[in-house]
Amino acid sequence: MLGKGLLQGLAVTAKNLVGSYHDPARYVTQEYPEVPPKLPEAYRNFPFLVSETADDPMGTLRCVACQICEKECPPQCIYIEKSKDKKPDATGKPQIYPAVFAIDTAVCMSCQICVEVCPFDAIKMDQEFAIAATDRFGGLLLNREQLAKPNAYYHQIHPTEAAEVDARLAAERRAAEEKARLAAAAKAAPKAAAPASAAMSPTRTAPAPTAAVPPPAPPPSSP
Amino acid sequence: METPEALRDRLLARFPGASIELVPNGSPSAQVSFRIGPAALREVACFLRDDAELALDQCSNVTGLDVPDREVVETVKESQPGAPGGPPVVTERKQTRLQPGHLEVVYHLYSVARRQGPVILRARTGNRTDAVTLPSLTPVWRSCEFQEREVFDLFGVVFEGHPDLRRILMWDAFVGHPMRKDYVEPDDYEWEPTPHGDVLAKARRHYPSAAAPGAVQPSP
Amino acid sequence: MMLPDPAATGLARVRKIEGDALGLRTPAFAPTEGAGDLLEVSLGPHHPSTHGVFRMDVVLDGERIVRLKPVFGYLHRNHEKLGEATSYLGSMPYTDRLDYLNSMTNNWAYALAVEKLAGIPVTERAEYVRVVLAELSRLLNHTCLAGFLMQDCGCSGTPLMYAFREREKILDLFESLSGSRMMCNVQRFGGCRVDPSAEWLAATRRLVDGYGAFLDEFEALLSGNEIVMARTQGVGRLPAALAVNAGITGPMLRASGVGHDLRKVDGYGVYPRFNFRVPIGRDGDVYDRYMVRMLEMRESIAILDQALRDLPGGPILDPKAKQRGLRPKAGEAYGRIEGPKGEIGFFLVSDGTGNPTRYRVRAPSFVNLTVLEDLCLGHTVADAVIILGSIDIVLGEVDR
Amino acid sequence: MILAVAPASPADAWLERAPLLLRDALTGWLPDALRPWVSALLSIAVILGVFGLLFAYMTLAERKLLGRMQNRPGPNRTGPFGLLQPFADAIKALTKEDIVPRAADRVLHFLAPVVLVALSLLGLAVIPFGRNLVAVELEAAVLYFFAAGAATELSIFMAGWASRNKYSLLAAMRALAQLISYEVPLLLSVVPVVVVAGSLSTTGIVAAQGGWAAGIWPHWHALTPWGFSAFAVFMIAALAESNRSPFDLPEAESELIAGHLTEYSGFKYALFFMAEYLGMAALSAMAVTLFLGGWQAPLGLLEFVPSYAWFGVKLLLLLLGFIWIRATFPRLRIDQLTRLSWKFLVPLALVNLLNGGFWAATADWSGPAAAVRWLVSALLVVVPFVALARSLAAGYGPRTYRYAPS
Amino acid sequence: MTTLLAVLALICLAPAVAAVLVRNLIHSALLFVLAWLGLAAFYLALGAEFVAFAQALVYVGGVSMVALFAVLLTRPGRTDLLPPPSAARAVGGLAAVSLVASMLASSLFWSRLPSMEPTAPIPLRRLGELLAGPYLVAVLLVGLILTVALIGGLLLAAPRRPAEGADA
Repeated sequence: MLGKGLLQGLAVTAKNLVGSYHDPARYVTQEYPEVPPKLPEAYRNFPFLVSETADDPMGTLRCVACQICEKECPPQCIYIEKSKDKKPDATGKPQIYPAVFAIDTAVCMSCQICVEVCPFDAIKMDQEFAIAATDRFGGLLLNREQLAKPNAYYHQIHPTEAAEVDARLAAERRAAEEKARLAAAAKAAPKAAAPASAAMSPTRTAPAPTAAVPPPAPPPSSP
Repeated sequence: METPEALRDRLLARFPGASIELVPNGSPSAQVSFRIGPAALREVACFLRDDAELALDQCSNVTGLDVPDREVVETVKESQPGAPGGPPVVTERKQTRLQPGHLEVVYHLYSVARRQGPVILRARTGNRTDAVTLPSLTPVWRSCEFQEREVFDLFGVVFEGHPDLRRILMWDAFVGHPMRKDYVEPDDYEWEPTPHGDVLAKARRHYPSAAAPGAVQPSP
Repeated sequence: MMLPDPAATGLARVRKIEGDALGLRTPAFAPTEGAGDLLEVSLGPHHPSTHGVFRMDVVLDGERIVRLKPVFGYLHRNHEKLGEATSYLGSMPYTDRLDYLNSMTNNWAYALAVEKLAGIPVTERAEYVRVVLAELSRLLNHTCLAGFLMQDCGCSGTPLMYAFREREKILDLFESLSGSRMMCNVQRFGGCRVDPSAEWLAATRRLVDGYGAFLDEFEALLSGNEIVMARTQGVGRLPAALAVNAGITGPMLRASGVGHDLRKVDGYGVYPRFNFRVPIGRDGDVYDRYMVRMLEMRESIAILDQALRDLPGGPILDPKAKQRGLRPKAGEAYGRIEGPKGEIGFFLVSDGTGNPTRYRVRAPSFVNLTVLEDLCLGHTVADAVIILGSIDIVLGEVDR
Repeated sequence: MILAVAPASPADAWLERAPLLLRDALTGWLPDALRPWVSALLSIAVILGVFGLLFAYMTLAERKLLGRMQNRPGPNRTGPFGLLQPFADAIKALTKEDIVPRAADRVLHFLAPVVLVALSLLGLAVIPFGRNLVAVELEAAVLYFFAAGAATELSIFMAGWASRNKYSLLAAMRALAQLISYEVPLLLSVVPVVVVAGSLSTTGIVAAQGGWAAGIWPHWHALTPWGFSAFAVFMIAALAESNRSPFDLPEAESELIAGHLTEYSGFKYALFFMAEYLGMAALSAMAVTLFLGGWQAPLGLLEFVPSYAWFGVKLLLLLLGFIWIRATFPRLRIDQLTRLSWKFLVPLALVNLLNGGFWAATADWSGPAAAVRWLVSALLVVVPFVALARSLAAGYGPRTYRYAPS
Repeated sequence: MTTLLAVLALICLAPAVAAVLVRNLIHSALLFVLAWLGLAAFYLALGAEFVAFAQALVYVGGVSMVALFAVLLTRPGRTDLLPPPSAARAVGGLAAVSLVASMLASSLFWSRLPSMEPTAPIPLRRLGELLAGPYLVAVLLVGLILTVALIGGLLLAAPRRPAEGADA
């Protein structure tokens, strides 16, 4: 009978009208500024550089300016310049650090390829999305100081992921020390056999010149 | 579906005059293709579409390829007469030869009726400058209409017999074919000067303001 | 209730294409003698119902369309040249931007092509996760299409809002898995970048269970509606022979009665392990395309049920599979999957270096537009808008 | 519920006579010569005030209800629950620049919205809002209402022509085709009411609908078979006359452009908008008067509620119906729209004319004869409806789909 | 009463004269509408409500549309109509004046002018019975003429585009 479909349609809109007053499934608007959005843990926006401690961010940057992320970044929006000198990193081994590390957030599309290819877990994805700048060129180009955020912040936004990364880094550090100690012990053993007349007294963790800790094999993909 | 070799022999038997050859494919996908001389391209295509056993009624994909001129370094063995009565002296000389490039169009054909494919056809143009016409397959499969226009627009292959050969993605007044390997981007092309690397250098030339104090100065 | 069949109105214009053996050109419509002045109108590029930057140059004879030239390229970013300048891994996030409604299926098509090119095996769990993500993306796409199509028919937003309410649930799932709602960048060569957790799978299970009810309500609102039937039945009829010959793929081809679905034809991934049906239409008009997509969504729900039920354990990605410095041997490969809009394929030619020498995207929306003029001739402007809506194009994919 | 001793008759309940007492209080101290003029001005002021506010809050109600039907809140930022939204819109309309195209015919361009608003207000003069609350008591009130309504096409033509823009003239032609096509069923559906009520004056028609059969079934015209069919045709035609949902062709985005209103902006556009809503309210008010028993109460017991309250409730219910329909239905194409009028509504209204005549002729049948009378009248409605519906919807219908052999 | 009628006469005459003089055809068509409204006001002044509203409904609603459509569809698009040569204008003016004079003369001298006072308005029901009774034949005749005119119009419009079929 002509009109049956029309009445059915009216019934559906009526059901939704009534439903919107009592059934939360039929009233889905979240009024953004008042109601903050609940972001899933995996949410990612622009990257940030991880520094071990909050008080000295530039000193404890994990990044060693290996420029893998600069090469792999699809839109080429990362710009790194190596430092001339070296500074000891978390494990005490002198590493190069980035003198200039700039990400042009006007070009970056937050695809997290840089996080994926970084062998040192030095760059992670942030969750802060309300970013505004007044100037298109300088304003959106975040330099090293603006990008660095402490590991504690990383734990705050990506708890499970941060925990895994820290566990792995701790394990590597332990392995590195274990190897360093073994190397030191192996070097110290022949001297013990020879008369102990050597002047040099083994320092606590002398930099092992010979068995340099092989740079950790780049783990292909960390979640 | 019959093996590529059997199909090539059938085609050669069917079209004695045409030049039909198999092009091997190094990747594990082993999708072998047939390079067909432009002269017989449309007849072969019609045959492939109407043949009962093949029934390739869908041309799924038309792709343009640009193979630029290549410097080929060859070692040429020359034999000069050696000392009298002695063996000739063989000298090897490296000689660079310029292999002329060409434009190529690849057709991926499938059969919807018999659920088989792909059979891949390739056609080469004479060279990359003046002899760039190929017969259009739009009269055989209408799916080639837009895709051939795109190959014309981005590569510059002129399809003879196409009902409406115009640029499809670029605006009509656009000069040049962007997908060619030797395409040079116009310098003053309006773009977003990101202040680093060569882009910064280009920015300095065109947008002095971009090098304003605010932008990061690469350290000396 | 409808205009008499356009061909029978004596308005005939045959657009001659020489050498057309099959004569597949449907008779277009010539302006009748003494047709008065023809009105040249261009709909778009920012016309409210052209789904993005797309223009149609239309010549009207009174109410009837006698010529329609689609014009696009406004969103052309030369995606394929970018592909040549970027590494294989680097192109993956760019494929999200092709058909920006279905980044999951775009990624899968690209990953499949690279796996075919380099011969990379895919882990068992990843195959199932890919099917789950692809079918979720198909649900999302068809729901959006139904919303947009009804918006073009003139409903003032109601079906669109219901469609977007359901789409939000799926996007939340994608966001909690991959980190971004639409630009997921999840697939990798040989598997997926992230492994769905137990509560994610439970949330997906809840969504799938509730989706049938939404479809029933949506169909109650629209499918039986006499005005919808009057506006869409018999409009933009696509004959099966022309559909196949014009390379039309996806729901548009199936609505014309051709049961061609790559999930059955190619049997890629683990689709042969699921039993699902492929709905086909009879007339190939706008109503058939709408109904085929609604039925396809119900089939997707069936597939999701089975995939979630027997999702195996095991690694999501083989750690030794090379992603960053992938250098496939010289050669070429064409990989294709059944995307929500049709056959989306990637043709990659590699010369052994880290970047492909040719990176070609076969976009379904681009090829499906070939017959837009044939469908619209003889109809009114209001019909042309609906026919364009039923083809389901996304300009990111059309212009690349 | 303590009810003061029921007044002798509902007519002289205090609340019932309140408006009249107010009027007498205001005009009592004037010399007799001036009194009719001032009371006329007073009733004009009341009508303008009430229907002006009704228009304002109709726009808000439309956006809130549309929102709620689409699972979203609708405007709720301006004032509590968005109650100040209409005034915000008014200020926006006033401050927006009013662009008049250079080639436009300035006089007609300005005149069109003014004429449209004036005409849609004129119709309200003869509507009986309460027991004896009618602005102008006319013997041929119904004819007056439709005479005022008929001229709206003129202003749409002026708007389309004065904009000097090919597309807006084309769109004005389509709008005129729609209005003229739906003018005929609108008028035809009113004739049976006049035949049965025996008078053209609105107060007469409302009086004819007084009383309740067996205390509970009011004598409203809409509750009789022929009356229900006439009411349905009237409402569909009213939808089309005020360019509302399934027929809002002129402003359809899928059309060429925004119809004949393309060249209007600022306050003139708001005037057109206001005219549309006032037209809708006027047609609904007339529908309430003709079919839903004007200010008659639905039940005898409910007579204590003042009559103008009943009129208001019925009017609001009809207007909410308009919004409900707008939220649900897509739009008809121009040829389907005119075909619906000429091949479905007009024949139905003509048959209904016969039905009304039969109903009036057999007014004195009682007992079993009344049942026969109802049956015949019902048949006279259902049979043509089914026949016409079948011919209208030939070739359409739900389809069954098969699956590809895997 | 007579002053009211004089004012109404002016309301009728002014737009009519303006309609003749104004250059833009559309404006003149719209001015005609004003003249018809003036006529309706006349009937109202004389107490014949039904006739006034009928006049307003039929003329302002329907006939004005016909006039405007006619002006639009037939005009060859030239808005600047050349004023006819002065000789033709003189003859035209003379003819118009003589016609008006003869009509006025006949009505003033030969037939007895009805008294200016409005007679008691006929109740509507009585009017209806009159129309359905003695004047039924006249009403049916008028209906017939209108239908014939309608069908004639359709036939004239139809052949031009037979192929259009059931176009709107």
